[in-house]
This record gives sequence, C-alpha cells and structure tokens, in this order.
Amino acid sequence: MLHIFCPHCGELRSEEEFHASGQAHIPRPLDPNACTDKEWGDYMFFRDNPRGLHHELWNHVAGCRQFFNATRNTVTYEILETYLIGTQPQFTEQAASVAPTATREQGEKV
Amino acid sequence: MSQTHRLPNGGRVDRNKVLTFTFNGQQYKGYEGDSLAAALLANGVDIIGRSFKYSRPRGIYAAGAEEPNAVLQIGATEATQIPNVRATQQALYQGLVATSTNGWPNVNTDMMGILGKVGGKLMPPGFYYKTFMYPKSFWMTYEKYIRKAAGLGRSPTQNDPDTYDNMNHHCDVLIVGAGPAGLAAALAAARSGARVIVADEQEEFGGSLLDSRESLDGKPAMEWVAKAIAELKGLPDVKLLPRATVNGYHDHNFLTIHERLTDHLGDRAPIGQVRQRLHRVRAKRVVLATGACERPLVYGNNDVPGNMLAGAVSTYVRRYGVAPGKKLLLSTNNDHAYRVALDWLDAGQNVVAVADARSNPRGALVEEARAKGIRILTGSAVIEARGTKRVTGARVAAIDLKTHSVTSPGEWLECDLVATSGGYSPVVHLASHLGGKPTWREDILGFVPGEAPQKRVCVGGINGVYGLGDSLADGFEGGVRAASEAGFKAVEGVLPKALNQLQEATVALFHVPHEKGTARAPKQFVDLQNDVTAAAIELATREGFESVEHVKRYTALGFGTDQGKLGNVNGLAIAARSLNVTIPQMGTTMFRPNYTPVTFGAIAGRHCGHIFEPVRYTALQAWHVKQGAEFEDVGQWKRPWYFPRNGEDLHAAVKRECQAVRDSVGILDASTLGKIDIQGPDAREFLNRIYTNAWTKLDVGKARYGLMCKEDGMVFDDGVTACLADNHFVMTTTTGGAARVLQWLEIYQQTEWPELKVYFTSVTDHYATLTLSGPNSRKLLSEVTDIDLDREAFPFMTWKEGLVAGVPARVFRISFTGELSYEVNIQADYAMGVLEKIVEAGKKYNLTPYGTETMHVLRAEKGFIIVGQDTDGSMTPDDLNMGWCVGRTKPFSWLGWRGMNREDCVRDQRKQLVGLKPVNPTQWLPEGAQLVFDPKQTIPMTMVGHVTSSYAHNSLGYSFAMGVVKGGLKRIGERVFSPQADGSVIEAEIVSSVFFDPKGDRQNI
Amino acid sequence: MQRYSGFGLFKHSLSHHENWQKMWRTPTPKKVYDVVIVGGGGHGLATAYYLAKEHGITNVAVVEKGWLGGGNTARNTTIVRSNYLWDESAHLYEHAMKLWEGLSQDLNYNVMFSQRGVYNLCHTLQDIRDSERRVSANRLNGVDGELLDGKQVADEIPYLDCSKNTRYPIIGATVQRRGGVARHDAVAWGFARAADALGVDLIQQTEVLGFRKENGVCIGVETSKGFIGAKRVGVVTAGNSGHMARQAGFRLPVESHPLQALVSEPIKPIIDSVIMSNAVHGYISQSDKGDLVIGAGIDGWVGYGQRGSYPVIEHTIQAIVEMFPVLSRVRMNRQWGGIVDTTPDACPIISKTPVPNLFFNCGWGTGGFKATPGSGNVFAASLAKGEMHPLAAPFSIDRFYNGALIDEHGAAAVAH
Amino acid sequence: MTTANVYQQRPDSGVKAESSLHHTNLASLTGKGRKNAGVIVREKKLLGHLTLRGDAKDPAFAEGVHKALGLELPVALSLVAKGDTSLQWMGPDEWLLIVPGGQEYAVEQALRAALVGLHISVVNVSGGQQLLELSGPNVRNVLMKSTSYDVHPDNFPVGKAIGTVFAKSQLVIRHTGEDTWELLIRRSFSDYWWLWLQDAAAEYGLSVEA
Repeated sequence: MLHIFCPHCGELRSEEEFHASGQAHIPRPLDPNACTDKEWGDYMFFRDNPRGLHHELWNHVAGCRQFFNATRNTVTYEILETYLIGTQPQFTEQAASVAPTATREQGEKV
Repeated sequence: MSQTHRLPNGGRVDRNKVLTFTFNGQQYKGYEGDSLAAALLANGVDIIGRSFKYSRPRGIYAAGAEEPNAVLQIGATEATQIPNVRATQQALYQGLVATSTNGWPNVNTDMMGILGKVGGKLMPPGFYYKTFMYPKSFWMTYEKYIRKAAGLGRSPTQNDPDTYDNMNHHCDVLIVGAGPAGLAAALAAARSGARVIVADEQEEFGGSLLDSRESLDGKPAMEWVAKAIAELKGLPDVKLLPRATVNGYHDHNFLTIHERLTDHLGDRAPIGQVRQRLHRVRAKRVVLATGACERPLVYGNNDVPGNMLAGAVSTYVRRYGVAPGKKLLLSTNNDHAYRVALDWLDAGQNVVAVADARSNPRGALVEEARAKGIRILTGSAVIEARGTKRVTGARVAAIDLKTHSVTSPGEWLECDLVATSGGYSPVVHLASHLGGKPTWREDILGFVPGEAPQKRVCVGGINGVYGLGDSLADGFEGGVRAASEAGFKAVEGVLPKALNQLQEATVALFHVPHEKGTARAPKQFVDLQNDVTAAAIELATREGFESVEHVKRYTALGFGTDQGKLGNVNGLAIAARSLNVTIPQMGTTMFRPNYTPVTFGAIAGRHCGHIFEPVRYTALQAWHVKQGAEFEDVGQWKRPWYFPRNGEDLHAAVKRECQAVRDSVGILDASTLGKIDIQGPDAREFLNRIYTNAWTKLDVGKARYGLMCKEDGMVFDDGVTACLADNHFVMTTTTGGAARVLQWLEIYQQTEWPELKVYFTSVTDHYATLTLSGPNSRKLLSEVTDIDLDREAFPFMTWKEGLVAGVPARVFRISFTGELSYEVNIQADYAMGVLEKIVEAGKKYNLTPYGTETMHVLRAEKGFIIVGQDTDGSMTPDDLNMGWCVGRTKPFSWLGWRGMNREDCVRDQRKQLVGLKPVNPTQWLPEGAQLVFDPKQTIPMTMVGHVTSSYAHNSLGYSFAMGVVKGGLKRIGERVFSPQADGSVIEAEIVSSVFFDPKGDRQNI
Repeated sequence: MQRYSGFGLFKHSLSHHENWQKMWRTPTPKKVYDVVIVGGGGHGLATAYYLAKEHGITNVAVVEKGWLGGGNTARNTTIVRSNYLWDESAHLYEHAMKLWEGLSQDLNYNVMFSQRGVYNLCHTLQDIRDSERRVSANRLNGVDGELLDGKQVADEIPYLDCSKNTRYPIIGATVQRRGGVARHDAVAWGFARAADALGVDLIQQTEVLGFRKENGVCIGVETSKGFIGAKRVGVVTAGNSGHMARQAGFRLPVESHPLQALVSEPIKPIIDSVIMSNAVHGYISQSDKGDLVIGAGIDGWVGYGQRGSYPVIEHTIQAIVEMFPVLSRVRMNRQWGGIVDTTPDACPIISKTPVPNLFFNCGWGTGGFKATPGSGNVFAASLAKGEMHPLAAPFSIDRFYNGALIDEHGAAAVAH
Repeated sequence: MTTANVYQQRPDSGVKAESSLHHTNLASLTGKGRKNAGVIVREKKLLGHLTLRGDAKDPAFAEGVHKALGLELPVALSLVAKGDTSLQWMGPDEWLLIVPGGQEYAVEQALRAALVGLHISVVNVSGGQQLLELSGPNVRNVLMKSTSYDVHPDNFPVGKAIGTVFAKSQLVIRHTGEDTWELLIRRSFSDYWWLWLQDAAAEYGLSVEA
C-alpha cells in the first residue's frame, strides 16, 4: 500500500485516503470547438502510460479533499515527489538519469 | 502404551500438564508446550497422511513452517473445522481433534495407495495435458474424479462462530523473527527509544535458540532470551507479538502480520475473544531476521516415514523431549547438522552413522562426533531408504560430486530414522515480495536477498550469517542501523559471548545420484506435498521447458501450501544440472505473499455481515420502518421502495400509491438526492461550463433543470439547481451520483479553472427533503406553512423561504411526477417533527407515503429520465430527445459539447429514447428486453434497441415503457418486437415518451 | 508432432518416460519472416498457430522477451465466458467460445476447458435490469444465457448466502452454462506446441527493442538478438502495449494497471461453478487442484510491477466471506498481480496502426484470457490478408476519435 | 444585491429535534454498560456547524475571521478552541466552525459582515453532522482497529484534527484530551458508525454517557 505525502496536509498518509485520477498535466484545449475529432480524441483518451516516471493526479479524498500531482515510478512504485497543481515536477524522465533515487521519503519524519 | 517416544527428561514442555487429544479417531496424550507434531511423534505415530498424487504414506518431516506432509484437518465441530493445519505449527491443547486429509479407508491401509503404485507410472508431470481428451464430452466426468482426489482438507459447511479483526500500527522499526539476530536487533532498536514491534511465528520467542546446544555467557542460551524479553517488555513503545507471522511485505514498507490469538487454546475462541488478528503495519524500517531453513537432500524413497529434516530431529529431542525413532542415520553435506547426531547421542539414543558428502570434514562438531565414537562415512551419502510405512534401513554409498555418480555399491545400514541435511536456505521470502530477485551466493550455497524497494535491514541467517556470535552481532548492528535510519540515536550495548567454533564449508549436493539414473531409480522426492520427483523435473526439461517458471508450472513444484520452502532450491539445482547451466543462470521464481497461509476471516476482519459496508439512512428511517416499508439499495442508501398495506404485493402497493398521487397527494422522502451548496462570484459561469444548458439568465428565486455530460458528450448526471442569491446556488444531483458530481466539480475547479471563484460544499446530510406531490399538495401544505402558495406568487420552478410546521424551510416548487409538487427542505434534525405534522394534516387528503418505485412510475408517465436507468453512459442529450436542454450557442465550449459533436455522435440512426406501448395493454415489456424490427429473422438477430423502464402497474391503466430504438424519434407510430426467452414475442408501438399530461398543465396549476 | 493419448502415456511409462520429445524447438531466428508476432503469450501463440493452420503462412516467428505464456496468461484467473452486452463484443467472444469448445482436440493438448457455468449475481433492481438486457441480447445473438431469480440461485449454488441478512441481498443472477474455466498454462503450451509443429519459430528470451521502418513502413523488429525482418508485424504484448507503441512512435488509448488475484490453500470441492458479483465486488471459482481462485478489480493507478495494493486484496476477501461465510476459516495461500492494459471502453484494440504493416492486438483489460483462441484467430486472419477480419474491425483505434465506443464497463465491472 | 442567501434554519424552541443517533436511544443505555468500560461514548449533538471557505493567504481573511470569532485561523491539521467554540482546519481553504447549538445563524452573519467583499463561503451544515466523543483507556485501540492513521500521541497530540479513512468510510478525528477523542460523523452514516464502534469496542467494554 502506497504512502503518499499530501502537500496540503504536510504528512504522509496511506493510499486508502487517496484517489488516483490518472495522468497529470493534460490541459483542456482552450478552444475545443477548433479541435478535430482526432485532437479531441487524443485529449480525452490517449495517455503516455510510461514504464518509469509518471506524473499523475491524486486527490486526498478522505483528508483535505484537494487535488495534487505526484511523480511516481510505475515500475518500482516509488514516489519521488508530490507537488501542487499549477507547479512543475522536479523529477522528469529527462532528469531522471542524473537524479539520485530519493533515499528518504518526502515528508518522512526521522 | 502412552508416549512411547517421549524421552525421560528434557524439553520445554510442562510434564505436569497432560493434555488429551484425538488423531484419526484414536486418543493420545501429550504435554502442554507440545506442538501437535511433537505429540504425535511422542506417541509413535508414523503415518500422518497419504500423498496427493501417489497416495504414498507420509510422516512428519520437519518441525516448522516448512512442513510439507503433516497438513491436517482440525476441529471438533462442523462450524469450527480448520483445513490444512500444519501439525508442526499447531500448539497442542486439551481436546484437540485432528484427522488426516487423504487416505481411504484410512491412512494406514489406503486403497488409493494401490492405485498410486500401479498408476503412478502413468502419472508423469503434465500427464493430464496429454490425455482425457477423448471423447470430447467426457472431460467433465474425468474432471469430477480429479477434483475429488485433489485438495487437502475441507472447508467447514457451517458459518464461522468466531470473530476476527484488523489493527493498524505505525512503528519505527519492525523486527521480523525473534531468534538471536532478531532479539539483538530488537534490543538495539528499542533502547534507542524507537517504536518497535517484534513479531515471531512461533509459540515463544527464541528462534533457533529454542533447541540450541549452544550457550551464551556460559549459560543456556534461553536464559539470555528470557532476559532480553523482560527488558523489551519493560519499554513503553515496544510491542511483542508471539504467534504472529509476518506474511506480506508490501510497497512503501507496509507489512501484514497474522496473529493467532487463541489457536493454542482451542478450535474456537473463548467467549468474548478475537480468534485471530491481522495487523497492518507501516514501518519506517524493517529488520528481517527470518533466519535460514534447512534443505533436505534428495534421495530414493526419501518420503517414507522416518525420513526427516536433520534440524527437526534436534528440535523434537531438545525442545519437546521426543525421540522420533531409535536408530539414527544422518546424511549431510555440512558441519552444522552434526549437532543432530550429538543431540541424539546425548538423549541416549543410537547413532548408526553419519554419511558426509565431503571427503575430509574437520570442523569442530565433526571432531566432537568423532571423539564420541560416532561412525562417519565420508565422501558418501544416503542413496536410498528402505521401508514402506516406516524406514527400516538405508543404503549409504560413496558418490562422486563432479560426475554426479555413485562410485561404490555401498552398504545397507539398519536404522529407523534417516536425518538429512543439504545445507541451509536463507528465508528470503519477505525480502523478495516486491520483486527483488534473490542473489545466489556460492560460498553459502544459498540465495540471499537482492535489491528491492524496501527500507529494510537483513540480519543473521537471512544474510547467510550462521554462527551464533556473528548472528547476534549482525542483529545488534542491524538494529542500530534501522533505528538510526528512522531518526533515533543508538545506545551502546554489550552482547553475550558465544563460543566460536570452526565451521567448514558446505559442499554442493542437492540431488543424490543413483546408479539406475533418475528416471529408473526409486522415487526421489523434491516437493513432498505435490509429489514432484527429481525424475519429473528432468522430464520437464527434456520436454523443452527451460525456464524455471515453466518447470515449476509443469511439475507443480512449489505450488503447495508450503510454497516450496524445502523443495525449490533442490528443484532449481536439478533443472540447472539437466540443462547444463548454473543455479544463478537458472534464476528463481517469484516470491509472493503470503509467507504462510492466512485465514480469510482474519483478512476480512470485522468488515462482514451487517457492517460489511456502510448503510446510509435518512433522518426519516425510523418512520419508514414503522410504516412497514420495503427497502431498495441505491448506492449505499436504503430507500423505501414501496409501502405495502394489508399484505399488498409490490404491484398493488404501487398502483395504489400512484393513484393517490394523481388523485390527491403523496409524500416522498427525497433526502438522499445529492445537494451541493455553491457560492462565489463565478458560480454562475461555472454552472454554464458544467451543465449542458444556459445559466446566465436564471434569476434569484428561480430553479432550472440541468444535464451534465462528460467530455465525450455522454450524459452522466442531472438535477435541478436553484439560484438562492446572486452568488449562491444549490444544486441537486442523483442519489447515486452525489459524491461523483462533487468530485467532478472539484476537479475542474481545482485543476482546470482555478481562476473561477467558487466554492462547493455538500449539504446532502444537512437537509432533509420531503416531497409533497399531487393536486392537493397546495392545500395540504398551506395548512402547515406561512408561505404564500398562490399560483402567481409561487409559480412553478421557483422557491420560497418560510416556516413549515414551525420549522424554517426552503420550499422548491419543482416536479418529478408531473403533478403540482413542493419539495420541502429543512435542517435534518427537525425532519421527523415536520413529517409528523404534515402527516397529521394530510389525513383528510389521504396523504399517502410513496417509495422509489412509484416515483419511477410517475416520472416515466411524464417521460422524465432516470440517469443510470434510461441512460448507460453512451447517450447524448440528443439521443435522449433532450436537445432542448443543450445550449448550442453558449460562448464557452462547455463540458460535453465538443464530444457530442464527434462523427459517430451526430450520425443518423443512433439509438434514441422513445415511449413504447405494448399492443396488448396488459403485456409487460421486461426492463432490459432487446428490441427488433423483424421478429422472424434467424439468430443472430439485428437488435435495434432495448427497454429501459417499463411499468404495467401505474396510473394510466395500461402497460407502457420507455426504451431506446435505432432512429426511434423518426419512427413514432411504427412497431417494434421483443422476442422473449419463452419464445413469445411482445409487440409494441413506438410512441412519444410523454404518456401523461403532455402539455404539463398539472404541474402548473 | 508426437501425438498425445492415454495409450501413448502407457507406452512411455514402459520406458520410464525417457523418450518424450520436446514440445517445441529452440530455433535460431531467420533473417526474415512473412510475419513476426511480438509477444509469446496465449494470444500471440494462438495468432501464430492460426496463421499456419488456417492461412498456410508458416514462415512465422513469435518473439518473446521472457518465457512462453509468462505474462498475463500465467497470471489470470482462467475464466471463460462470452456473455458480453454489445453485439461487437458478444460476437468476438462467442467466436472464441466456439473455438474453446474444440480446442483440446484441435491442439491434441488437454487445456482442461471445464464448462461448469458462470454466474453473475444481481443485488439491486438495476442489476436485474442490466442483466435482463444482457441476457436478452445474448440470446438474440446466439449466446446462451439465463436470468435466474433469488430462489433459483440459492438452489443452484450451495453455501452462497442468499439470506436477507447480507448487506446487499442477492435477488437474482445470470448464468452462462457454457462458460467456465480452463487451465491457463496449458493453453499457451498447447498453442506453442501445435504452432511449432506447423513450422512456426518460437524465439524465447529475445526482447523486441524497436521497430525498423523504411519510408514509414514497418519492415521488421530490432531485438536483443539483432534485427529480424518481417513483411508484417503483429504486436500482442499485454501489459506492455503502451510501451511497444511508444517504440513505434505513437500513443495508445491504454493505461496499464495492476490486477491482483489470489488463491486459497487446496481444499476438497466446495465451489462447483464460477460466481461473480459486481456489487459486492469479487469472484470465485475452484481449480481442479482444489485452490479457490479469487479476484476482483484493478488497482486505480498505472503500474508495471506485477503487484498492487493490499486493500484490494482485503476488499476482495471481504466480498468472498460476505458471499460465502462458510469460507471464513479457509486460508489464503498466495496472491499475485498481472498488468492489464485498460481502454476507455473496456474493449480491446485489434487494429492497424499509423505505421503500415504494423498491427496491434491489445487493450483486453481484464478479459483477455477468455478471448485467447478467438483473438488469435481473427488477428491471424487480419495479418494474413492485411485487412481487419470483420469481427475485429469494430475494435479499431479509430473509434477513440470518431466516438464509436463499445462500452462494456457493465460487463467487466468486476475484473475477470 | 445579496451575495448569499442566509436564514435562520433552527426553529424556535419547542419543536422536536433529533440527532442522527436518536433512533439508537443512547439515553436509555446510559450507565448500563460494563463497569470500568474501556471506552465511553458521548454524543455531542445539535451543535452549530459551519463550513467556512476562504483564502488563507489573504491577511484580510484571517483578520476578518479573528474579528468575528476571536480565534486565529488554525494551521494545517490543527484545531483552536475558545469556550464552546472551536475552529478546525479541514483543508487549505476550508475550516469547520463548531458553536453552541442556535448560535450558528448569528455567527454566520458576523462572519459575513467581517469578511464582506472577500470571496468566501459560509455554509450551515449543522443538520448533517455531529460529534461523538470517545474517552477511556482503550480508545486508542478502537481507533487503531478503525483507521490506518497513526494515533500514537507522538504523531497525534492533543489539539490535532485530521480527516481520514475510518472502517469503510471517512470521517474527521479530533484529539481533545489525553484519553479523549472526537469523531465528526455524518448523519447518514451514523447508524453504521454506531454499529461499528459497538463491535470494535466489545472486547474492552463500552458504556454510554449522557
């Protein structure tokens, strides 16, 4: 069971308190009516689905009811960071090769 | 004679407490402190079961979790049956009733054994894939017999009388295993002030020290254990869990512990006690001190009762004071196993010989054995054992490890116990649960934990650290490390002194060769529980199975309840040799939870029966019950379905309720509808974006119906939203959709349009909603309210505030029945009082409570949809003939607009919602029934739609339905047909979906 | 191919089973094949088999990065049924069902297809409506199905708690009596052996690293053992489809989620059919070995770790104990996870792709095993002709653009 | 123009009011449980509950709240109280204000007056939720059976309040005294919570206090 740092509550919480809401950073096209069916289909249905770092949207449903983003490795399930909506991740696929693996969970009180 | 094999003294059993138990109908005696296996051995019971495939007699083989054979049925009553209990892990209690799981008529004379002997040859691995295919129709019959023969114990057939629960923990350090390394780690971690949990699967802490010959600080090792436990118990944040197996190591350091609270007391928990508890632990650091498990050697007839794991012999002698035989022959490839011979000798028993696969062993224990005159045959191994129901002898011969061959005819030695040790396998199970591949270490001939995303420290045997002194040091150091990684400062500690003895390396021997070759030699078992032999593994590789997973799956190696604890490494070694690769090249299979099996009830905890899931009730539930309502599950809610009177059935009650609403007035508890308070200057704009229709011009005091679509343009919820003030709205949603809609609003506000200033708050529970519906609703309501209900003053689709039955209320004049209706919203605390007053006042109007079924009928008569019943996530507003609710010119491209304009969504001939009127007015179209234009076509038929709602008992006097039909809106007046399961066909006319009061006059009166 | 039979078994027993042939060869890859199938699971092996058997195309390689049948084929709960709601899926799965019914004989390999019946329980009035809709559609599509009332359910399924005291009382069920279970490994091995016998090269331990294109057209695959040329390439890599698509330069409407399952210890027969419940959320059957085979839903996030979260296991077992309280004392032996490629409409993608000569068969979500022979059969036909088989055509990627989705969420709400 | 519709929702005294556990008739169970029960339950019912939303980062908002209530805005996961009034952080822009029953209307008006011109929301939710106080030596065990949140005092000191999963639903737990905790329960789930607590506390003994 995942242990997720809620950036609003400032604590690690059990996965049971959260709801996963899919890939993050998929902005709704500003002018949907200008989209072709293909572009609209891409927006609605097509996803990166990577093996590796995934930026995804979570909702702390049982806690503060806020959405936030997480960068998670879809193979090891390690969560490298959680961050606020509207901000960008520090860990990305490009930077991953140089970024050290997080040795300590975000928010872990030690 | 009682306890024939009990030694005159020794062991940790309490000889003053004699316990009586039954095995296969016969009564025996044992002592408190015995395991069931120990007690059976004490009584000289050799055969405890029959093997699963060949029905060979089997005896107790091990002393712990790795036991493959002694898997018994326990339980004195039907309801308390427990299948597949390992006798080695079951504490003896007074009155214990155990039986074997296989064997007919009994385990000693098993008829299936004869079949096994004859048929055994016909049952190589995978034989069932190669046969039972013809004739085709016979498989189900074959299968019935295969199923009967398979399986071990049986499930009870009555409900479990016991309770179970879960408990959540958080700790800094969880220590798995309370042997020397685990206890040392626990002391180190606990002294630092960390929150520590120590869990161990055995009845008491101590691990290998429970039967060790070794001393600490010159005293018996168990004295140190007692001291350590006492110290740990004295610390405030330390939890000690004996009889508690850590079974699963899940992601992010979440582990589960299965604690058996009362299994040592009986098959049923004492009154008021929980039988088993599943602990859910989040640990900052985990110390794995799970030790190592002895491997047997694989030789001919190694399954005959009297063959036993070497270490198990020591356990029975030293811990339980039981000698599982008289004359011991030990076959080993390592030093450590020599302690068995020494223990045996100390117990006054006869050691026939030790066969050591090494050519010139010189370790300390070897020398001690030599000095005590034990005969040691070097460069040799037990090739095969003899005996049917008990070992009577074994042949020891010289072997060549390089060529894997027997180099001398050897010698038959008379013995009744063959103890075998093929080295030690670190218990890497938990360390591998997250997919970490264990790594092979040639120096210890075992797999140690590999890399894994686990925040853990491995100590002691699991690391291949076997010496007692080393193990303690490794444990202590690991405990310090774990605590410091969890943020605690380590405290110095002094470790007890252990005697460091010279130990020589183990030699690689897994499968003992036989002159006849593996295929023709007496059966050499690798996995005793699944009857997998060395020959089977070789055959699998011969047939082309090269991957370890293939071999495992083809032979069933490791698929038993012991999950191959004894056999996996040996099987791997045999496969590797026959494929001419090394063991690490062969790799290992995956380890998955559980380490040992866990009771379903313990996992389920208290979440069963009436608290399986929450039941939601409205504030009026007690009244509904009093009225005799029948209830319907809607999401988590229980809603009154109908209110039968005088033994009415559903149809009669609904007909009466419908009529009452149409003729006079009815009352419905609508409190379950979702209600969301919306405030903020951008609330209106938000509604514009989220609903399909326009909200710009809705004045304060008015209410409007709206549809919500997903981005794909498909309807997913609906409801009425009212404007309470310029920046203030209250939205209603469907009962089942309430939470989903709130989430939907939040996700768009928080992630897509954070610039819109608007807040959403659920008020579903705050308000109770009473709907008065029917021509007399105005009259009735006027008697209990100060609100001016005049038609002009309070028109349709508006709301007013005022007192109802003395309670401040918001009253909405909206209608789901097509009748004059008022929805009264009051703070839920006061709902019952208001209801009672309305009911009192309503007597003279025959005020009739109605349930969801009547509500459904009445709305269907009006053609109003129910999202989720008339829609299925694939329907646009136009499909529902609700184009009037689509704001085609709204400036912002609202949710769903783009989606509903995709190519397939705007094509002709989509399925559209229409009314359906059976040609025979008494015929009922089943809800869900498929429709065709041509009922005479052959199967597969071309289906053109289906019935979504259908009501034979209503206020109209004839059966009617709603449904979707391909191009239906242009086919009004045409016929459709519904072929039924019984061969009949129901014919219906396609009509408008509004059956009643098409102009809507009645709701406007 | 060495023919299997009871007599053969007897004959081999006389020579101590020392003379059994290999079930398949271990060939060295050729330079070029008519068709390369990427992925040696059940669907890929079935595709190769039907290419050879029904279309005479034997110059075929199946390239597998691990071991044959080692992905979801080895990890599923083996349920076979065809009672899907929509015409398109019902026809596809029924095509598979008909092949299942003769598969052991066709392959000369006993896949232990056991038509013991699959029950879907109804707990709410809407369940009844949805069930009637599905059964009615099945019947008119030529798929067997019955709707039972609560009493019939209680009579047919011993030990199922059909009392009113449960949280969601059972008020009915649908049953497809031709549905059942099969032995998952045997399906892969049977297809592999039969395909190999027809000349198909099964190349294990070889990972496809990319697709080579010439003028935008796929001409073969780059593998860990070098380039293998192909006139057409079919990708059937459940749990890896999104990743393979990225190698080919496009995205799919697919997300890969963990799907967990578990088994009890083996016990004597107690569950004689397959029973599933959407509302209580779990399903159960019993294997011939005696294990109770249990599963439920997917984990809610993308995951390639072949494992999921513990609460899913908890909820599943709670559901089973709620349905069958007598099983409370039975013990869970082992749990595991597969990776399922889910699509937005819970239906597969069997399709051409933006890359000519590269075909994908993926997105089976939780329903792949039951389709194995049918999927392979229509995919083989599509690869052979270069045009999608009529049963496969509705499952094109295009539907995610034009909106012609085939929404089977109802039929697959509990993953199976 | 009015930005919000606010009205006195509570009737004059004399009208019957029922808490969400009314049907369980807790009053009749008072004093009937085991002596020295490990868990004591007490309803704190019919209080005024207001959900307050606003921008925590806007000093004007914090000042306005202080002006109206005399309370500082609590920071994440905390609770401030004065007399019978408490203000709890529920989320980065959400607080729960609990006041003595009947005061909620006046307090809402005071808040709105103090926060006029700001984008805020105040919603009366008094009818939809109530507090259930648990006290006694075994409360922590019952909580540990029910939630995966860490209720050890090191992590959950007095004054902390969190929203979490509890059994098969969600609620707010408030730690109000060494052995005293409060559960904020939703009306429609109350019956479930009551059944759950009785079951979870059975082995420690449960008693009801008025």
